[in-house]
Amino acid sequence: MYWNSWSEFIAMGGYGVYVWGSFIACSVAICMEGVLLAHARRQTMRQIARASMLANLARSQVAGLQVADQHKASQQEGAQ
Amino acid sequence: MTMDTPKNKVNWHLFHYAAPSTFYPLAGKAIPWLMTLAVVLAAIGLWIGMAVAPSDAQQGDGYRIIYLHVPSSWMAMFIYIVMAFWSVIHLVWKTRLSALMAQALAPTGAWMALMSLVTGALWGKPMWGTWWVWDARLTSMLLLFFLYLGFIALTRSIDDPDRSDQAGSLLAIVGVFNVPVIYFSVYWWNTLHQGASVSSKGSSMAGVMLAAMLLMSLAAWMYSIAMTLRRVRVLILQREASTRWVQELNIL
Amino acid sequence: MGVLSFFASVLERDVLLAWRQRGDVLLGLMFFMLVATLFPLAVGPEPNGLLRIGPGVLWVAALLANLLALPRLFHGDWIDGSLEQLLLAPYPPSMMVAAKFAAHWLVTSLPLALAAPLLAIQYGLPLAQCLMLVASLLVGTPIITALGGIGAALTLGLRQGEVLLALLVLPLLAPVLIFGSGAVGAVAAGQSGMAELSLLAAMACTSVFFAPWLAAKALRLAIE
Amino acid sequence: MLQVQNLAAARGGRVLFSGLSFTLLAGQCLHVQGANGVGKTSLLKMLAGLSPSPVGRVSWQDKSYAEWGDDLGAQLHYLGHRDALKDTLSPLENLLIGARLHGVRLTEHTALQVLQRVGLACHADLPVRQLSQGQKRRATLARCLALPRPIWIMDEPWVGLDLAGQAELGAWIAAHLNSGGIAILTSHQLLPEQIPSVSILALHAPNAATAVPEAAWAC
Repeated sequence: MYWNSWSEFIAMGGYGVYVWGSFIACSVAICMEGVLLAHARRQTMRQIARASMLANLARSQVAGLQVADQHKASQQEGAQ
Repeated sequence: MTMDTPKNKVNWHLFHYAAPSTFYPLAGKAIPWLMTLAVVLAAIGLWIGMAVAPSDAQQGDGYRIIYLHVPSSWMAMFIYIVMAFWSVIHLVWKTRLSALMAQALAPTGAWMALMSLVTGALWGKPMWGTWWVWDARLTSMLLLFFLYLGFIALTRSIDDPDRSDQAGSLLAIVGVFNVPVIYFSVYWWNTLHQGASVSSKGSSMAGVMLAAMLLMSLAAWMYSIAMTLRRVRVLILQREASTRWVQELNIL
Repeated sequence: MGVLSFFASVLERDVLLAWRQRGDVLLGLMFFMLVATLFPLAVGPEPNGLLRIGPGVLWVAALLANLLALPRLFHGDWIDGSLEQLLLAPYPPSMMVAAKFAAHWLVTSLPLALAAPLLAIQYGLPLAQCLMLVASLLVGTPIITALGGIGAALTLGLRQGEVLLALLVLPLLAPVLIFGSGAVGAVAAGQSGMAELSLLAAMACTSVFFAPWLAAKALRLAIE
Repeated sequence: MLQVQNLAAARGGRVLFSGLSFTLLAGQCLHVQGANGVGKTSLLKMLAGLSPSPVGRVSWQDKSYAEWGDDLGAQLHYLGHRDALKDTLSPLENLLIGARLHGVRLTEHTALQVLQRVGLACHADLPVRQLSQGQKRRATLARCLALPRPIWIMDEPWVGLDLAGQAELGAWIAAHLNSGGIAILTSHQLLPEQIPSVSILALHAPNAATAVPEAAWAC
């Protein structure tokens, strides 16, 4: 262990500001990258959920029309 | 005249290789391992570099920023070359996943270049007295940073995925041939105006310092791979949003 | 009709089109002169100061003036659909692109290079530096047109394509600026300046050789 | 004889059409129909060789487009939505330059004759920007008449033409087909009757509701 006390370690031979400053800068950059990526992932997941929901909606709407047609057809037969 | 109306079933026989649906979970499994490896290597490297290694004869303890500055600079340059490698594969074999790898690498490369610039400036302040030093390495790193931003801006501003992939690949290839030219011209320009600036690498590195630096470089490498895989998974999800395997994935 | 006469007909077509809109060339020149006259206002008029920054300022102004004209390289043809006809011509598309680069260089970069001595006098550059400035511009601007042409093809039709073009191409053009102004600086320092000029010429040859093929590939993307 | 086998196209990751195969013999005309955005223009650009067709094979005279390479341009005329005319040049100059780019050196006399046939003789020296939409369309068609090419690919050629113009265009296409040429047209109206042997290709959008089965792609 090169340093013999914590305070000396923090002071880093007078260059503490710059050494720990660059550490803080790098950790901020790494965290920012992680946060931005997680945000992008969440947004994509939400997009996919909406896309599949809309697709189901379209499918059910089409299915709904067919059901309505059959219903109308059966009514006409009943009426004749 | 023989004619059959187009069917909906897609059998793109040309592309029946490992599809993203197999690559996606594979990458998912690898990421935790890579991240833990990066953290472990970084911890050991920093422990050796910060606590065990002696201070430098000329620069005192300020030199310890080297354990952050040099790995990030190496990674920034290395990532650009890997990006160009994936771009060549994309242009030659039209494999879409390789273009996505190039686009996933770019932000990590840009962050590495930014970290290199910031740590370089913080290192320059105690050594040369000013925040920004027109040192050859820092200046070429700044230009590399702009190259990364240009690549990201180009690929993000084109909506059509096929065009953005190919345009990005072309730019990466043009860029990679220009990076050495930029480095050479900046070095030449630097020596012309300021005379040979004392290069800190001249002082022979003590074995301990070198070990710490290599460990930190490996950690940076693992970290970059992990982040790239995470980002390529997001890009795959975006590109494949309309396919069934993605929607089923999402429902699980 | 051989490939070279195809090259000549595309070159002639573009020069004729540029001639019909002669105003654009003057616009480029005026922009160059304006930028060059702004610096003394900012830096102060004392002669030895201007003498020192002269080559660099004139080179930056010429670079920006060229950059300003680059988007028009393909935009005009892309808008009215004639770019598709050009790509459909039965000749290699890189030859067409090379002809368009040559026409663009003739119409934009050549006048700038020839007008540079006028501005050099503003900065009090001696004759030797003026000549080297023109020489370095003549040798350097093909690189700007070549690499910028690739950027123009890549950003064709994009929102804010011009700004993106500058972001893509300027880092790649840093060496051109360094060696261009370096050549004039070397002459100012009494050396011959041929070292920088030959490096510039080497870069010009390689970029002019490879750029048309790359730009043609990029154009094909923009057409789809 | 133009032969298309198993052609497929995707725009922005979305499949427009796939498994498209047809054959066109000399003198036949293909009328491509379909709603907007169903991929008609993409199909035409593929047939013109402007955009690549990675999946499927398109061959003309039993030579695939890849083998034709750049010479394919000498085999076809492509008329897109926009007339490929330079506004600052006159129809005469546009025609002469357009021909030279295709390797044909027209004399001014023959060019004026073609313009006369198209009905632009009196406007021959007027810059194109001063012409009406219909006249611009005629100036573009002049190039098709001036340079005989076996394949005509036209994207909604009748747009912007007056009644007389539409009839004339129908006659020109009929003449082209009768002389053994091939035409591939898109149009939202029915083709004029005088165009012989028209076959319909109806492109319909893949059912939007169904998720696209896994588009296999190379790793």
